[in-house]
Amino acid sequence: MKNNQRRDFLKVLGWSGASATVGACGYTSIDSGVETVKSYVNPEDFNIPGVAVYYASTCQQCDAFCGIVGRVRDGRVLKLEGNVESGLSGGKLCGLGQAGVQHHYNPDRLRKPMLRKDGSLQEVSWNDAMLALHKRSAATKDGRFAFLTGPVSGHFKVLVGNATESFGAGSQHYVYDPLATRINRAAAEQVLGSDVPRLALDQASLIVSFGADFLDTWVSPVHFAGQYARFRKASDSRPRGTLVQIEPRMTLTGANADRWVPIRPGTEGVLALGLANALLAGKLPAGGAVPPALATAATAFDKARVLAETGIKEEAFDRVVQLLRERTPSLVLSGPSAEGHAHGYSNAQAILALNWVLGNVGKTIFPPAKLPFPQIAPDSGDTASLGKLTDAMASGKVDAVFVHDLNPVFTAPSFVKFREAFAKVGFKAVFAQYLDETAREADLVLPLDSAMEGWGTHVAAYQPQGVEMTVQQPLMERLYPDTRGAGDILVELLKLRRPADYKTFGDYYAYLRAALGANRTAFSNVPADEEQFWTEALSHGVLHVNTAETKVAAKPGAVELDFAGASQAVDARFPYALAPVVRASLRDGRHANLPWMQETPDALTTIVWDSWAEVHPKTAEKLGIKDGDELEIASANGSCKVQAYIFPGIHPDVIGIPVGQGHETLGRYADGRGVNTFRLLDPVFDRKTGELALYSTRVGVKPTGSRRVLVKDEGWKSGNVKTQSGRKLVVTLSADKAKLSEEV
Amino acid sequence: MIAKRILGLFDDFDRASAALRELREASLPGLDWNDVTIKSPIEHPDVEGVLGVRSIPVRNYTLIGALLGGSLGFLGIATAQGNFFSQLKGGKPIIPLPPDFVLTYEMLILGGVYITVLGFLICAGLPARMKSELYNVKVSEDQVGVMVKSNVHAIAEVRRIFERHDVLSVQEEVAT
Amino acid sequence: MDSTRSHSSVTQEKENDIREDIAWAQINRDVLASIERPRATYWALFALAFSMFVVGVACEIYQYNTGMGVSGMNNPNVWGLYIATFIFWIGMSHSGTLLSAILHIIHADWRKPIYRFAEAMTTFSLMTAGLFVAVHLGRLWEIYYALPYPSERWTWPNFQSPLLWDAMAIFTYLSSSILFLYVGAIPDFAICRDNATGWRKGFYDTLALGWMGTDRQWRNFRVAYMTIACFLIPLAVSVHSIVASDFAMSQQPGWHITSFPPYFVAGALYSGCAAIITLFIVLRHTFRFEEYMTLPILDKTARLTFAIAMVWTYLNLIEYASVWYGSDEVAKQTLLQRATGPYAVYWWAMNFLGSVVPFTLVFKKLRANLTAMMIVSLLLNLGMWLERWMIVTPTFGHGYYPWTWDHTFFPSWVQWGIVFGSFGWFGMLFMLFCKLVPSVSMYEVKEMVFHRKLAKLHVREA
Amino acid sequence: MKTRIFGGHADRMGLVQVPGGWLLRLLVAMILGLVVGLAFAGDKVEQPIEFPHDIHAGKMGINCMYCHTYARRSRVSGIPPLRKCINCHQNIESVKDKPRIKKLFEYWEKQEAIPFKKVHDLPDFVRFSHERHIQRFYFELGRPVQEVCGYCHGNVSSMTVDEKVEPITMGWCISCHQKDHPNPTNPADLVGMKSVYPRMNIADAPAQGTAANTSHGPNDCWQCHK
Amino acid sequence: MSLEQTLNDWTRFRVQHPKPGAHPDLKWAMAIDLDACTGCNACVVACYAENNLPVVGKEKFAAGQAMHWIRIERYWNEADEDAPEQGAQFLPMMCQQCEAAPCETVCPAGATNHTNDGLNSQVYNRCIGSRYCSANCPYKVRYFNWYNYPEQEKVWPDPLPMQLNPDLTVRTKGVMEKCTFCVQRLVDTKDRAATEGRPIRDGEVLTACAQACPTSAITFGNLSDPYSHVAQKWRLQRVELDKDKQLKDIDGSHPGLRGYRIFEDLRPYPSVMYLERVRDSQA
Repeated sequence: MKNNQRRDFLKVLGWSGASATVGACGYTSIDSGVETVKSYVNPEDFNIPGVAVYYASTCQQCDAFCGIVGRVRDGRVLKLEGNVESGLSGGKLCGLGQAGVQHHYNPDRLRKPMLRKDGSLQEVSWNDAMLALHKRSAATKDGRFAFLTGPVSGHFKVLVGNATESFGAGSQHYVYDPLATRINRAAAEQVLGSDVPRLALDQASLIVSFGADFLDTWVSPVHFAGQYARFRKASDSRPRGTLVQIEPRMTLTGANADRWVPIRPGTEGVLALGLANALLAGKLPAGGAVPPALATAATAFDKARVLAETGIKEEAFDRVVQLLRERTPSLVLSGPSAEGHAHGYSNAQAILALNWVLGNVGKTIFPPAKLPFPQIAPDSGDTASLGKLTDAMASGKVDAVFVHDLNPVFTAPSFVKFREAFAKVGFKAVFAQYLDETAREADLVLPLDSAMEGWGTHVAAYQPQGVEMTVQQPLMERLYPDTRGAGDILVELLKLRRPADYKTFGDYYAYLRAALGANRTAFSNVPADEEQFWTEALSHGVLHVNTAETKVAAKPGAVELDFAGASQAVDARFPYALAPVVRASLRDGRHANLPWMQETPDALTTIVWDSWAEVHPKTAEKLGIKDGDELEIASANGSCKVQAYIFPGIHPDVIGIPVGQGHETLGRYADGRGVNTFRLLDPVFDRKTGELALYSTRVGVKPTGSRRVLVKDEGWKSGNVKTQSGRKLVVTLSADKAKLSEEV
Repeated sequence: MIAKRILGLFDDFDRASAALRELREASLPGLDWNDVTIKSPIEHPDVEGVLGVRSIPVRNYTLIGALLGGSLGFLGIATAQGNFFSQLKGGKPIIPLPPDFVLTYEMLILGGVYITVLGFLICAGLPARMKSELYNVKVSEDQVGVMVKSNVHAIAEVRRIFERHDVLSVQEEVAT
Repeated sequence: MDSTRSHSSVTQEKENDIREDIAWAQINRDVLASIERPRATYWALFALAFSMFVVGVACEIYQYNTGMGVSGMNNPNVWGLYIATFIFWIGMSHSGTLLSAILHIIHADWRKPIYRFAEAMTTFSLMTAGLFVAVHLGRLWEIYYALPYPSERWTWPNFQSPLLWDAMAIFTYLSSSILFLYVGAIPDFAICRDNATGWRKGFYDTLALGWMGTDRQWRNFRVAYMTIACFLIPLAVSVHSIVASDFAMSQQPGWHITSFPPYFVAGALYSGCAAIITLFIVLRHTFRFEEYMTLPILDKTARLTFAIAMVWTYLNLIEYASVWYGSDEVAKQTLLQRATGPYAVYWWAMNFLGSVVPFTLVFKKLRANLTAMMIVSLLLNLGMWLERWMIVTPTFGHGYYPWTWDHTFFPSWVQWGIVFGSFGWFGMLFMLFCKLVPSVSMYEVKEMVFHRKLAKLHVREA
Repeated sequence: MKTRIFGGHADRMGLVQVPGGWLLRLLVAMILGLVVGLAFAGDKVEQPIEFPHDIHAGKMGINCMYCHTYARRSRVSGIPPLRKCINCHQNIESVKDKPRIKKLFEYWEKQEAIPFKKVHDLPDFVRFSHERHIQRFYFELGRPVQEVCGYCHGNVSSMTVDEKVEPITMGWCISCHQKDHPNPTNPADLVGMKSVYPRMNIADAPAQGTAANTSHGPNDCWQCHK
Repeated sequence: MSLEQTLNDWTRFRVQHPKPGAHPDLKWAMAIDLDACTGCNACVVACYAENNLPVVGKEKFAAGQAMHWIRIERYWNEADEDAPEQGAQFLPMMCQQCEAAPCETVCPAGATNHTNDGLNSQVYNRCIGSRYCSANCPYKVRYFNWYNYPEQEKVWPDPLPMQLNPDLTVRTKGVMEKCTFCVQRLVDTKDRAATEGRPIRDGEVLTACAQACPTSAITFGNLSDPYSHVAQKWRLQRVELDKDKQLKDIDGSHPGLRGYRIFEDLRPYPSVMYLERVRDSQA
């Protein structure tokens, strides 16, 4: 195939001399004629043995889709770096992104297609697998087909769409993201006029974030981190930005805040209205406007009530009000911990509305550029879709389902009963890299290429400027002959189902190249010549879509507040609120099989290779818990045993447990480690969007009596808070003393 | 004239030294005083008084050995450091004096001890071939031996003197 | 001299270190007997030592193949029992020199019956200490990188490293003590030669180098022996102060202390003397040396031990005091950590055994009681071993850098096994030695008896 | 071999001056002898194709870098890509039917690289850059290419299959790195050298690039140890 | 082994560090802005990826045998028992590449030395594993290979070894290792500069951690190049390599200065300058 011919230089070169021999410390023979040296038969001239080449591609560890470059040496991709041309990564890359190579080289990857024969999955040839996929899915009656994917965009989304509709009207493409920020989008749409507004953190002199962990896990962390760095630097025009974080459990962003305010979970909206109330009392900052219905709603929330309900200190409240008044422009963000409640939508609105009151819209908040091609526009998914699909399957409305690169059996809360519903489906095809919990349930498992092997185009939901489409290209030849890109699979399937439209395309690469080439005029400053355009697209890895700049919404959208049950009575059996902590390293658990991700200590607890329950020192004292004690944490829907970690950065009424661990079957590094927090979740849904309310699960805690050492980098003995004990290690300077604007 | 050796064994040092004193006064012709030897299980307490002062050259070896060890040690080490493709360590000089002095000190002792032992062997005439001389195991037990080497007449006289100081046993042999 | 004609009628006002009327031939007989037919205890002890040694070897093989990790050390705690025990054994070696050299040049003749085995102890504990250097290395098979010799790499070891000074000092010390031991034994080898039969004859014949006890030999012997003794004393001191500088020259709080060298030397003499008492009692029984290793001598040794114990106690307290009084907060914290942290138990035990237990030596009754002395001496040694451990380990657990605190570690069974085995190794060598070399110096006991008698005579004549 | 080492570098090793130097010298000689012996063990290497260096480099006088094209651009000199051999040999009818050439074309048919055996193999903890040595001595000093390559590879133009003629030991490398080599005349090259040959950290050693017109090789452990 | 040479070069051999102008052309150094560092661990992963660090697994990590060359330390204020209102304090700690490194003098084999470009080199193959360097390192940033990770512990099951960086060795059991400032990158860059006949450009080479850091908290470069970013930072903070007391410490007359080096009073003269973390006291 032309494609393979062209990329011959990605072949692994048996250059034993230049490759790191494992254990090569003084123990390699230096005798002549022992090692073999080979050279390419027909080398590309830019490809020199012993010299690394960098290829641009796209990171797919999360749906921020940062542009990356891969360091390729002698045909092996060695390391990933940020692509300086990508406005999203800005040449930087987070730890998770770097670990992408470990998905590629993972020893537990699927290497052959597997088909369920008499009850058990057995390896089959790729042809049989494709045949099975076609035949079995073709058997579905019209409209009784479902395609479940994670967040999708770009040309793959188009293929998924076409594949789905090729199964007749009514067939559904469900987009599911266990940690979706759907509520936030809805609220933003309603209040700010766009679901994913463009944020200018570096323009703000004050950021008040209600649990938005933009440094670690929220929306586009690497990009925001870059902005944050500028936000912290002072310029002549702007003082050093101040960050206030209000949340029940300290996130990494909270750990970097100038002021961290622990708040009773769910009462963020109350606080927001209280702030609005206090602000409206005085004179508003320049450009301040009051959304309809906010003023009236706010009046009910006087300081006393707010303090009573939120449980924050009066001093903190006054400080925040004062800061909001003085420091402009500011930026108020709403995050998952504020939104994960039955009234989360209202919380988010109340919080975001503050931006109007403070006149931030147009100063630190801008509408995003609109992508002219809806068919490739990102679909970020939600959690409600999982519910819908489950119902459909349970009620037998689905004959065949494809699951792409998702693990719903693992991420679905126990009350959803996904596994059972999934079992009801006649034909279940799973496109996966690992034989994970979901793949094990499937009838057909198709092994996917790694992100370093496949082709693709991606459009991130959050766009810093304009709209950039990042191109994904192979950094290395396939490790295993029997893996395919999801795109290739769909193209092949569509060739069988829709020969008329697809017979021209050899594979996904051909399709992609044709599609992009045909629309190359849609991108700004690219060469006219098709071949040249393609070469440049690959070498830069980023394409900028021509867009029309959109206007700032003139006036605020109305807020629809509904705090019913915001402060419901506490069930005595479950006195504590559960905070499912999202770790940047594991996300929803799909990365749990990356050794690097397991071994890098959690930023705040420094715990490795495990799950833990964060308990506030006071609470611990009350319950007589010591560091490392095993706790039984029980919600109405499930329970788990996990060790306690005494953690000051959490509200005394909250127990934090990280998500992502507790896999039954994913790989050697993940299996049987820690607990699956999703299992505990209560069936609480946001009233407006129907999204699963992640932060409104109530739990009870009781020590089981057994105690094991928690493995953490800060030293397993130190149960209590670790300080610098008088050493001059991290020195803190007061902002008013620092002369940051003079620094380089 | 044939030279002979005679060894008389006495019960204790008093008798032995008495015999020697008389032997000395007798100053027999042809008897070189240096050919008179005492063989004892322990060192004779006042051997000088009896035999007169004889030289102990070991000390010179000690001096030479110590000096040699010290100087060679320092030079060797400094040279090695200077030529260890000069790598700076901890900001200290390539040839740091304190450590080198410590090592020099050790080398000095090393040289001193070794050469002293060497000197001892040389001066004490060890290792020696025992066949060449008269010896009696009693010497290593509790008797004191006096050995004289001289011509036959003198030996006869010596024998008489020995017997006068009730010698326990006497051995004679022809000196080769 | 036959006892009948010796002045046996002398009334003994106080108990003597040794019977002065003992016949010289008798001395020969008794000591030679020890070589030929010791009690059965000897074989029991030897078997025990050997089996202990085997355990140690097994552990080392395991560690060698698997990596140092099996020792249970970790990244702040990179040194463990190996180094601690290394210091311990170096320490043991010093008392030998004390008895054989120091007491020799000040003519304290009561040393004569017991210095030989003490000197042997020096040699063998040095050999044991040397083992620990090897056991401790992560890449034992590359140990030649640390030896100064011209190689095809054109590189040299780093002479700035205290470890290298150690190597040099210990090598000097070991070889010198061996020579000292050998030279001192030549006259006795001659005795053995004169009495031995069979293969022993040839063996001792070679060792004796044809010694005939001529006045010339004796004269040079005296001077050479004295000279080496004089060399040995500064050498011994330097060796342990260099071992001390392994620590004192480093940056670690709790190590970077000026008083370390004397402190170490005192500790060394202390543990050594205690060990001598132990071996004294063992040998006395095993080889029927009641005649020579007499209670009065034990009494003297015990008193010496007590004195040194007090010196050590003083220096130990001085060390605490200087840290406490000084303004180095970090060192202070380290000290506190020792007294209160995870190692508190061992630390307090160390202080108790090292400074309180020796007071039992004050009582004459106890000093005369072999069982009591045995127990006490063992306790003292345990104390001194703990001291070494307390010097090495807690500092790592609580150094300058707080982040690496709390990675406290407890030695794994492998470490214990090797430490255990080292005692076997020592015991084995020592027992072997006593079987081949007269562990009581015959000629010097004769000298002792002779001179004491002379002294008595002079007294009477005067 | 030994004589060459001592003869060549006695000035640096200067064993002569040391008191008792003859002893050291003997020792070094013995050890070197041993190592050299080892280095030569299994010398003649069995290659899939008996490539005749003597013809190419010797008779034809082809520049080494024509085939070993990576040497000046990469740390590894590289086996020439098969295409390179074919480029010439498809036009050389005279030798077409020689068994070696037949073999060569067989590989070409299969589009598969020739599995040559490594002759000069360094331990994997050593980082040797062909590029730097070629640049320094061929391009900057303008020494003849066969001489420059010959420093380490010996006179290849006289061998058929390449053989190892130097003991590639650390001491041997140092013996050359310690020497004073003339500096390049082009000022730009001198500027560039500063980065690789920073002035020796033991004060201002005269022989470090800038000062005098000669310079040592780099003396950092990390220049060669990786 | 030339006595003559030794005597000739005596003065050179007696020179001490640190001294001004010891590195006239090249001196690698860092500046780490603790106000920008968010403790996100990107640098740690980057280091694992670049330097072939073994993943030791839970049990060995529990034993304190982790192998991360760079670690993010997290401290709380003494007052934070209740609620850490000013957040946590993060500190990226790696080998400080001291000018007068305590580890260098004590190594018996001479496996760790000071290089011409101001690094503290660790020659794995020369190391015999006495671990004295680690014992003497005040920062405790040296990591020992307690096991044979590559071969016996099998920490790189196939095909993971294909990811290993060929530019540096995979260390085996019994050797000490530590942060090298990604020396393999530095050497390559030096070679390129030499070949192209030009000095090294600022920003031409970065350590893996500096390159990854999303907030660019880590600045890396040539301190001897007055125009390099890192040199400017040091100059601006009045931090001088060869001083053990900086202007900032001498008197309170320069409140704005943020630059400091850890454990300066021990006089190792580190090559890493930290910039104080800033917090808004009004918040």
